[in-house]
Amino acid sequence: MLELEGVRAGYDEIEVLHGVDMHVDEGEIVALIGSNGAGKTTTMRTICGILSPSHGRITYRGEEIHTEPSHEIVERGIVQVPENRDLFTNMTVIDNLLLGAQTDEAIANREENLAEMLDLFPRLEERKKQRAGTMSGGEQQMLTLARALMGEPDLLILDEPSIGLAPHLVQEVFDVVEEIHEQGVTVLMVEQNVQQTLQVADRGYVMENGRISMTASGSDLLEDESVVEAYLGV
Amino acid sequence: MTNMDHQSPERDGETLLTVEGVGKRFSGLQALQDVDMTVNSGEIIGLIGPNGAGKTTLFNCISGAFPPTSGTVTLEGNVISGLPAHKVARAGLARTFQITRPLEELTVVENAMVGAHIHTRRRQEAREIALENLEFVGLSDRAEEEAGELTVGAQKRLELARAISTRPKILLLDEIMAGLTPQESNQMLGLFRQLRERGTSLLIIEHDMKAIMNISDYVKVLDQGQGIAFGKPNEVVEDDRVIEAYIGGFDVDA
Amino acid sequence: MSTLDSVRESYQTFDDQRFAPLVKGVVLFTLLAALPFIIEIDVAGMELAATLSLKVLILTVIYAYTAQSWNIMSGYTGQFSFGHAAFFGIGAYATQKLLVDFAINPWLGMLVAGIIAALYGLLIGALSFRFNLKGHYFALATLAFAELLRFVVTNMSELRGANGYFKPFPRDYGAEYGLVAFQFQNDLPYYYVILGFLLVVTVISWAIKNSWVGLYFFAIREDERAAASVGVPSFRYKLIGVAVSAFFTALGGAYWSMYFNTIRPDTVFALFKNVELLLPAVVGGPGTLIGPIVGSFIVTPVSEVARTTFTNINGLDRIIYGAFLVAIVIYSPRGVVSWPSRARALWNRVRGDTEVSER
Amino acid sequence: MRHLVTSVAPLPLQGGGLGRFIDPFAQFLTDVANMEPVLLQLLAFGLLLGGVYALTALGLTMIFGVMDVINFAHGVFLVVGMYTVWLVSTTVGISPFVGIPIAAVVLFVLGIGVHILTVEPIIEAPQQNQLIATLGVLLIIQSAIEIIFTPDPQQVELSLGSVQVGGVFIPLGQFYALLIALGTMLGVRAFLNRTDLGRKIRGTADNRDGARYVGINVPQINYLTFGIGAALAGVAGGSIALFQRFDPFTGETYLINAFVIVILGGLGSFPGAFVGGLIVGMIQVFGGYYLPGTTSQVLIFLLFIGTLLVKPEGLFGGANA
Repeated sequence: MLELEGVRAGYDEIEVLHGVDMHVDEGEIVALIGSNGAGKTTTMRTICGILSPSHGRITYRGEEIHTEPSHEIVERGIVQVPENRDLFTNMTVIDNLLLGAQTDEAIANREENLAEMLDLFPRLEERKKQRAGTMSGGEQQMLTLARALMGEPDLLILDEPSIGLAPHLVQEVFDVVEEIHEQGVTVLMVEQNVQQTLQVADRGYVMENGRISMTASGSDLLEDESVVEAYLGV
Repeated sequence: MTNMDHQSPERDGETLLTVEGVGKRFSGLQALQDVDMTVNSGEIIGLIGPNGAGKTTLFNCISGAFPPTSGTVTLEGNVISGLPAHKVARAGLARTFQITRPLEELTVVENAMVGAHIHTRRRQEAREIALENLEFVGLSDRAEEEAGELTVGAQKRLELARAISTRPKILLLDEIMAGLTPQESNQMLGLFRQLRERGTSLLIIEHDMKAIMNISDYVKVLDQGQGIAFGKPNEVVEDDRVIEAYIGGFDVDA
Repeated sequence: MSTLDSVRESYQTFDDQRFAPLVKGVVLFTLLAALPFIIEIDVAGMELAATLSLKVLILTVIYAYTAQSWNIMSGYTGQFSFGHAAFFGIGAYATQKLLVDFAINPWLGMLVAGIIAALYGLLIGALSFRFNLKGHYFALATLAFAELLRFVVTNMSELRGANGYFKPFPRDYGAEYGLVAFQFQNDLPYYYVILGFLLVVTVISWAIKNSWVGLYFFAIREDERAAASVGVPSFRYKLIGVAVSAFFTALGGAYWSMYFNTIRPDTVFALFKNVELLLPAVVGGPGTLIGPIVGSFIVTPVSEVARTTFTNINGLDRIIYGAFLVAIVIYSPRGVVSWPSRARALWNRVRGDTEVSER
Repeated sequence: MRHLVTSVAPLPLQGGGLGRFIDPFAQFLTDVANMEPVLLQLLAFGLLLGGVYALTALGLTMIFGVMDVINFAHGVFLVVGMYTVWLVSTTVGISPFVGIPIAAVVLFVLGIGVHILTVEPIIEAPQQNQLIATLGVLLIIQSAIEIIFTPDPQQVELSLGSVQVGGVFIPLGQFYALLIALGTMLGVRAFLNRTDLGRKIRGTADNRDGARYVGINVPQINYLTFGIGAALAGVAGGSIALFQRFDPFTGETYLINAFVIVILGGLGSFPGAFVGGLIVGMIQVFGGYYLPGTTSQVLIFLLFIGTLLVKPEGLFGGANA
């Protein structure tokens, strides 16, 4: 479905990704793990057209997308929950959700999806007229996720969806991800919460210093010594 | 629990830096809460913790980027918390940044000279100090290039050279090895040891666990803005709370 | 190795010498000093003076001078001032006020004016930097401080309101035409006076650039936080930058008031004056020593020649000037002084040299 | 009393020490204590002027909010609006009220053209470059108007007269201009709050990266915003032309005051623009009455500087629409 081949990218003259190869198949949950600064977020940003790669190519359903601007990539059905959320903080919850729908299809089903989201996240229903910036971190994270779902993604990219959340909220996020996946959405996620992530993931990639250092099924990675090593160095 | 006494008698040297009950609140978010730690002269202390644990925030509170909302930081007995960054630097504490901040359109040697001018207004003298430190980090052959054109690895070394040109008593290094090749990381570790031999204390944030466990005398672990462990590297990695903070899972959660 | 390469190489050898800046400066200023005569040389029946009069040269050097002064603050420390007309106007007004009402010699009056402008600059800087104004907000604040003066002066009878000052005759303040009176009966001495001003501010700029002050200025411009982390007191040095820059800009205003016959709030404090004063530096290359001078020789004659050429259509000159502004910021955002290196990069790319970076 | 609302001829302030600064305020306070009827009249003038001022700032604040560009050409966009209304009413003979929407369309097209040619290519460049580019545009358009229509002041032939309401004199030209300003502001507010495009514009102003993540075509929003901002200047200019003479250089004062209003009210804030417009309008009207010459403008700048320093986010800072 999505394939990265030899992708190199970075900021200004500083290269962060030194050739990333990975792929995501239809219907999978794929996890990308690795320590801070390994280049996970840069990878996510490059897939979505926020950054453009200097070398290599990214294809989606067989077509090259790495030269396209972000809005065309969203048009193709790839939607991201960015790491720092990037919510429209001065706008209401409803406005944020409505802005999530940009493709013709998503706009056509907008009202329906909106009702569904408010149903899925009761907290958002309670605060729907509130400005997004005034909500708690957990609520904001829910909103970011719901906003992305309003875009009716075929491939949902989650960058640290549970960061800074209380444990019970982390559980809630993972529940939602599984539910979305059951509805047929392919998921690519970056997470700090390695154990939880690898339990739900079909496959995982470990990233180190701007390259993929290993890949295996979620359960295999979880038992792999080197994962523990990657995080604790023991 | 290895949250042992910071002033344990087995630690050598005099107390140089003391962090006492430091907390930092950003509109509604408690980024740091009641953090205590000390660094003695000649020590290398590793500061670790998962993403968002508040490590860089603690660095910023110590180095004067912003004042802590509670608690105090003292350097050699003088309170430095609340002082602007340039005064903290002049008091003998220098730092590097997680995302390098080279003075891009200045040359490499000029970057280091900015640090050296803390001691002298004479350009020639500052240049000599700067070149000496560039030599130390292995950048002297690129002294006349523009700093913005260096690779990440070289920029990290340049930041180190710039910081040590102020001849600090203590050096705060924020993920200086992230993005370096294994050889570069090894060289960096060598530089750390040499700096310690010169009497400079180091407080290091690092994600490369192998490196940090290898080099640190003691390790301080932060999680969600609070100190959860302090101790020798081999003790800390055995700590359940530390493992849980890194690998996650709810079954062991408090 | 081609001849071009060997020429470049020998230039490089020269450039590495310690005396190189001195030689370059002497050559440049000798050339500038000779300009009034060069433009009169008759080449194949055409002389440059037909279009490029001495008056245009004087204006060109005035704006080179003000841009060089602006550069000290905005080019070096990176604090973009859009209100230097405040200092320029203070220079003109204080000099004339002291001259007309108190018969104080303009050379002395000019220094007083410079100090007043520096104090005003310190006030602007202290407020803006304390409250951490940046980018657009800082530019707008400096503009507001300049516009404020325009209306204050317009409404003060002590400063003759909207009517402004008319420059007195030398005898009115007990002098005769000549250097002491700061008044001459033809333009040539005026040219050398402003050239002298330019020389002074250029030498001072050079001295700043080559001392720790300049290094601190540039460090502040590049990254204030990084600079502070190694002990640069940025607030204090930004204030130094503003004060020095304001002082020299005021001297430019003083010169203006002694060269032209009248000053009014609508001329020396004009909204557009803010742009004219800084434009050569932006066009030439902010932060460089030669940029403001080169920039002024590009910008000012275009404006002046357009004005004298299209006298029959009032306004056409400003259309040309406006189009020129747009073109220059779009095609040369880093200033004209970057052209040689850009040309070299292009040349190298044409030759297939892959080492050269894109920038 | 008409001179109160047009710009006052600059008369030098009479000497007289500190008294000249205190006396006008003392006079004002005395009038307030005596509840002088003139106050009501001034209030009415202030409201009439302030409403139109708010409209002149609206387009500027939108462009500033969405793109972070200070558009110095905004003042001359107002002037284009004035001349458009004047042109259609005097040469073609169409009512100036019909001329105003025409001015909006003309400015919309002109705005998009200016954006594509001069702003979009340097949208990532240092801010001073955008500033100088829009200044260049200002010069070009201003001079073009000067060449085509001469620098002489023009006036829309429209004698609407005035009405008295409870002793307060209201010139109808200005009254209609205020109605147009209020109507336009409400319309734009509804557009931004209730339409999809409006929501996208607000979203882009709020968080550019967020806009890119959800799939908004940001460059397209940029040029549309620039066009709409210019169109609003067209409506504002056209409304001013209903009651005031103008020449190619009229835009300068409006531009400066529009900056003041934008900063005073808070970047991108509609209620802010309205309140800011009223404040500037009131200061100008009351200042014009009590203070000599153009001293009121000094007050406006002091207020401007004070706001920049103490609350640069403005009175309604952050609040979007």
